[in-house]
Amino acid sequence: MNAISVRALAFVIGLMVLFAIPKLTGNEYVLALGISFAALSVLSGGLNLVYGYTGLLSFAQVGFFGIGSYTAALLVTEQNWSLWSGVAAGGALATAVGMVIGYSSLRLSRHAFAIVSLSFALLCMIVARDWVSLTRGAMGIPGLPAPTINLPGGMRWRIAQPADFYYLLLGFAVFAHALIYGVVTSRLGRAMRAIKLNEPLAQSQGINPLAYKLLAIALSALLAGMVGGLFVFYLTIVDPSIFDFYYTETMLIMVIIGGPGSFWGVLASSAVLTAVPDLLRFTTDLRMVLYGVVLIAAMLLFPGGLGGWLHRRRVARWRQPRVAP
Amino acid sequence: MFNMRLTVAAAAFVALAATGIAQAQTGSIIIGASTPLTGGVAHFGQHARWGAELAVAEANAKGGALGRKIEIDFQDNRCNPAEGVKSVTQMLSEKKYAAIFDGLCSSVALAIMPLIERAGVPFIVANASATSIAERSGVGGNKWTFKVNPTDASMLDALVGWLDKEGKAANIAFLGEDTDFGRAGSSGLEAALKKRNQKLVMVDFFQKGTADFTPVLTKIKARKPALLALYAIDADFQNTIRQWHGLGGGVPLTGRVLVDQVPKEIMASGFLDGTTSVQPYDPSVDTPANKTFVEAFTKKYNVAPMLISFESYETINILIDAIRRSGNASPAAIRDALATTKYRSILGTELEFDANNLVHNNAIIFAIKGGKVVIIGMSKT
Amino acid sequence: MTPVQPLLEVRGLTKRYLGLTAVDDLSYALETGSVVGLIGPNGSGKSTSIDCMSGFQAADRGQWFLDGRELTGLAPHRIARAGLTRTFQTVRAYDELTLLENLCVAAQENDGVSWMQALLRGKTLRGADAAARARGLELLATVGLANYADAPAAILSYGQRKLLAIAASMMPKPRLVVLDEPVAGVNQTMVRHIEEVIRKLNAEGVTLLIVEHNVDFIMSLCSRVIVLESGSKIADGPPGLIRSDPRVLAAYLGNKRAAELDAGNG
Amino acid sequence: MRPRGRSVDLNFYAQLLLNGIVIGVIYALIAMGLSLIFGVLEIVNFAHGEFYMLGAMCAYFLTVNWGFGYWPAVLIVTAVAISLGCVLYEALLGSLRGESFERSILLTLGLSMVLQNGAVFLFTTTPKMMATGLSYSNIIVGELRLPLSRLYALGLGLAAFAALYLTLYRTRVGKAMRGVAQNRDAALMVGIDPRAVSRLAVAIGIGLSGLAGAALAPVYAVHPLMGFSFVFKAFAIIIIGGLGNVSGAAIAAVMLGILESLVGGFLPLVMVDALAFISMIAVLLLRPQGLFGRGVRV
Repeated sequence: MNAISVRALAFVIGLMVLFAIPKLTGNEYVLALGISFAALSVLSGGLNLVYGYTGLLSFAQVGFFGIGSYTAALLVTEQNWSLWSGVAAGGALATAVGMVIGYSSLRLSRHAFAIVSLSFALLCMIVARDWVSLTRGAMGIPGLPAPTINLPGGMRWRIAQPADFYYLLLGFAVFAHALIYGVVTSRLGRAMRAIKLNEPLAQSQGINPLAYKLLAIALSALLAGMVGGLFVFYLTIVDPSIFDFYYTETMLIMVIIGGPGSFWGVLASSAVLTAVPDLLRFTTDLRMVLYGVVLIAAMLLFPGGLGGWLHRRRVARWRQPRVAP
Repeated sequence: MFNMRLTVAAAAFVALAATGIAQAQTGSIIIGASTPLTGGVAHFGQHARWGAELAVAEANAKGGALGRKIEIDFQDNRCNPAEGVKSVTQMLSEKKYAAIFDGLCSSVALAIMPLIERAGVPFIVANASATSIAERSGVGGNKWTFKVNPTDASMLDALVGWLDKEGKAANIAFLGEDTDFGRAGSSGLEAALKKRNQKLVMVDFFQKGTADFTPVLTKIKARKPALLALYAIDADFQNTIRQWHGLGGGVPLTGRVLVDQVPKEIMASGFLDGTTSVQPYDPSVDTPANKTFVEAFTKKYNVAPMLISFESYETINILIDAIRRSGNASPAAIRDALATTKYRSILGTELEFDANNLVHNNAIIFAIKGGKVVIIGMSKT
Repeated sequence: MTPVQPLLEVRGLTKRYLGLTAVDDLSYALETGSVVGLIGPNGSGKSTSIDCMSGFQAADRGQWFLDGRELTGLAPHRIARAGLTRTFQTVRAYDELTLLENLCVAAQENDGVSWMQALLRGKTLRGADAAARARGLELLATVGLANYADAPAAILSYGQRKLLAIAASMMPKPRLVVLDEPVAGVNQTMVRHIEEVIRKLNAEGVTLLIVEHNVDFIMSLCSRVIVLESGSKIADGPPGLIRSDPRVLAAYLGNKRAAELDAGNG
Repeated sequence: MRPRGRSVDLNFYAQLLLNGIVIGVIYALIAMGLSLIFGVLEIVNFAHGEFYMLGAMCAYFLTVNWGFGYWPAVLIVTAVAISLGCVLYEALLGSLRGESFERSILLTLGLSMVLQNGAVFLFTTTPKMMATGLSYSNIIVGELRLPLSRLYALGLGLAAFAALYLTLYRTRVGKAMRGVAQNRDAALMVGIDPRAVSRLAVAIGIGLSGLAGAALAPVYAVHPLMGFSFVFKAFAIIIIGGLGNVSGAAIAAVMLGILESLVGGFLPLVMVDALAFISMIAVLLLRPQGLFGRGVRV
């Protein structure tokens, strides 16, 4: 009980510090890293839900991210929608697409899902580049305006400064992670883990794997789409590089290092890996080589990720006293 | 737990920023540069870096600027606006940079523009080709952005003007990469042709990194256009040109053909005779300043300069010239000095920024005749 | 006299693989509260028939009903929710979850808590969870694993895993439980223990269908035995009759399994 | 868009068909190895394209820097790639077992990142051109044209397919390979060492990839990113052909090559790029086992 309240206190203080950063430092780079962390951690958190908890390897996250970005950017600039409705529409479209991909491929197998999700991400890039009348093609949509949000009480918040975007994205990230946390610690998350650990057993116990898999995909698509919609207004431009395979690699690394199926681990690794590439900018050339090495090492040495390692330790602890006389 | 780490990181950056400010008063004058050093266009980022570093080295050999040494720091942006914004934000927050250079990709440059405007640091673009950069600069709104390379539209207008004079502006097909480069090429060409009551007879785009072009080239060959406007660079250019040769082509090329990179066997065979091309630069331009540049570049990097390296070299020279005239190397003073630039290009013309902070250097129109590249004219863009 | 509706009724179940008929027109019915054995030589279609019945394989023909409700063609999870649960020949458990969690998962789809209620964690959920925990602990006590309630399932021995699987199959209070080889490969002490557990569960009103190779185990436990050969039912009756059924003897002798039938499975 | 005149029309179609066959055989060279590795090990090799790239790089340096001829270079590169395949199996893939589909993807994705970015670091992204006489010689029959280098690649592709076919059907080790692919446990029982067979499958798969790289070095520009775009298409091909079905993959590859060429002759090029993925998704939805089924593997 005590340990829990200490943890809760640390969590609240940490959150307060995060929200106080714009007041503590005017350094825009710290804010830029914070924004980057907020966006990437939502992506990796969603991937963790799909891969870490439910066991489905997905390359589609970046596609949802981009679909949300484009939808929000187009609706806000061309249809004069408000930021919230544009972002909500982006999230909704990403979710709908995610459901279609998930439903059609998961009826076959999780392997089919992995391959289809990869093709989907590649097709997104092609569509963004070449459906010029819709997406404006390779030039992207530059000069996205600073959005204004109506706050309760008739106030209007014009989001123009990096600090505003920092609050906005961090706020959204807190919401997104709270939602993910809520799911993974509930019986829904337990069912997802059950499906990952032993799908036929779960089926024999009345669990519908397809429903839970679709739930995980839909949730990750919704959050990725929405965070994409918010993120591009900070960048002021959306172009096909929003579908860069590099994002997928980064997300995967975050989940693998943090430990698939470990909520706090992935959150922590997202934070570290957002900052590390920037602290190590001098290794630019070899950064991706290093990422690759990490992936290989993780797969060879920690096949089950952090969760697998913790599990092995737990098993060892339980066995110990029974070995001793 | 991650909160703690971020706080530590934040503290570290505040400290870093503080030392940055201290340095700015006395030490070198530092230019910040963001360019793709990894990813699909890293090859160009590398040339951009080489051109810029050569210019800086030459300036330093002549005593730097205002009695201070000049430095240039490069950061990677993968040709991705998100990375571009992050890298430039970092440089801006350190407050030690006198100016920001390039971005290389149009989308990255466009994403950088609001940042440098807010920070009040001049941003000088050497390579990004999108027309919207200049449209949004100077009287277009962003007083801190300057663009040195000509827009595609103006160059293509010069090329089509010349083709029209020769009676060759009809029946042109277009093949280009589906990037801002290729898209700007097709729209620029369409616009220039429209002025002369012509239009492109077929337009096709390919994904960067496509290896096999034989299907589309066969189609173009069968369509028998008078000219094929080609907007391909890097490996794509090498693949198209060799496959066009393999298919027996039969149609001369035009557009932004990289005449300096055509394999010499193909060039010598006369296969490309009748080709015209417009480029802001070619290593073969016969001015003493260019000869010196090509020699110095080749000596330093073991490879001949290309368009990108030239544009970076010239842009940094323009920037250094402005720093020298600024008096105190403060960003604002450099911006004002840039606005009054009168710089003699190594191609011979004198350059000034127009109301949109855009330079109008001469474009070079080439032709291939008898297996050799000849410059048939320089045209104001 | 009104006919008593059987708990499970199977009619004409048929399953073919590449021209080979694994289950051929199998029909039988089970009465509520009974413990019935399903035996037969290797490849006689025992496992295939229950895989079809529980939805893990698609049957080519046939219908089956639980308490009058047709289950034919339903997905496994729907069959489980309808009240037919099963264990697997290759024992399955969620290794990374604790024993209690293993059991709670097994009950969660049957307690009427919606996804929204699960997320909002209201009273309904707390009530359902408490009930599941109580039943889980009770079942763990029944099978003799109460000491390990909070241990990960990975630490269990092979026999203990079979017990956990049996307990898990009982969690949602099913109408019928199908045990697929509950004692294959476990030692004699454990066989006796499992037998006791099954008796105890049956005494609490659970109907069981047990597929086994261990004929002695079946003979001592079941009130009725169904024998399959090459996918067809060749005998059906109390153990005493089955032991002396000539067709059964022939089937086992023909497959050189008479020893199994006669002698104990030491 | 259609050219006029019957003879022109015929020539046009014939040229498209010829191009398509060559492209298809090139795809097949890469896809067959990928399919073989999947069939025997159930591993999706994300790094497959990188071995193709390394093969091309290696061939480039052998011919341009060290003065080897085309054919010796092809032989050397193939031999090197085969040994590299053995090393790859022993060092990395051998440790994957059972339900490791996702792990195999992540592991080989990591390998692909290392090889691709390592190649960028070592060789820069500057495209390299193998400029021997071979690159510019053409075979011309009437209006039809086929570059000699493509003819060689076509020949090497067909030879590789024939060799693979003979290996799988006429040799003990090939039969063992098919046995393992069909049923690992049963293969173990009849005394086949699945490790040795798996190692050989990886060696042959990577060897084919290296061979493809060497064969195509005079056809395409050689650069570090050349394998990356190819491998996704190869995934699509092996799924269309039926996962693990080597001749299915070869047939699907040639079909896709021809289809792409014909489509490219009439529709925008973008459609060509999307074609492989769209057909793959269509095949997955309509006939999940692939066009040629999964059960019977070459």
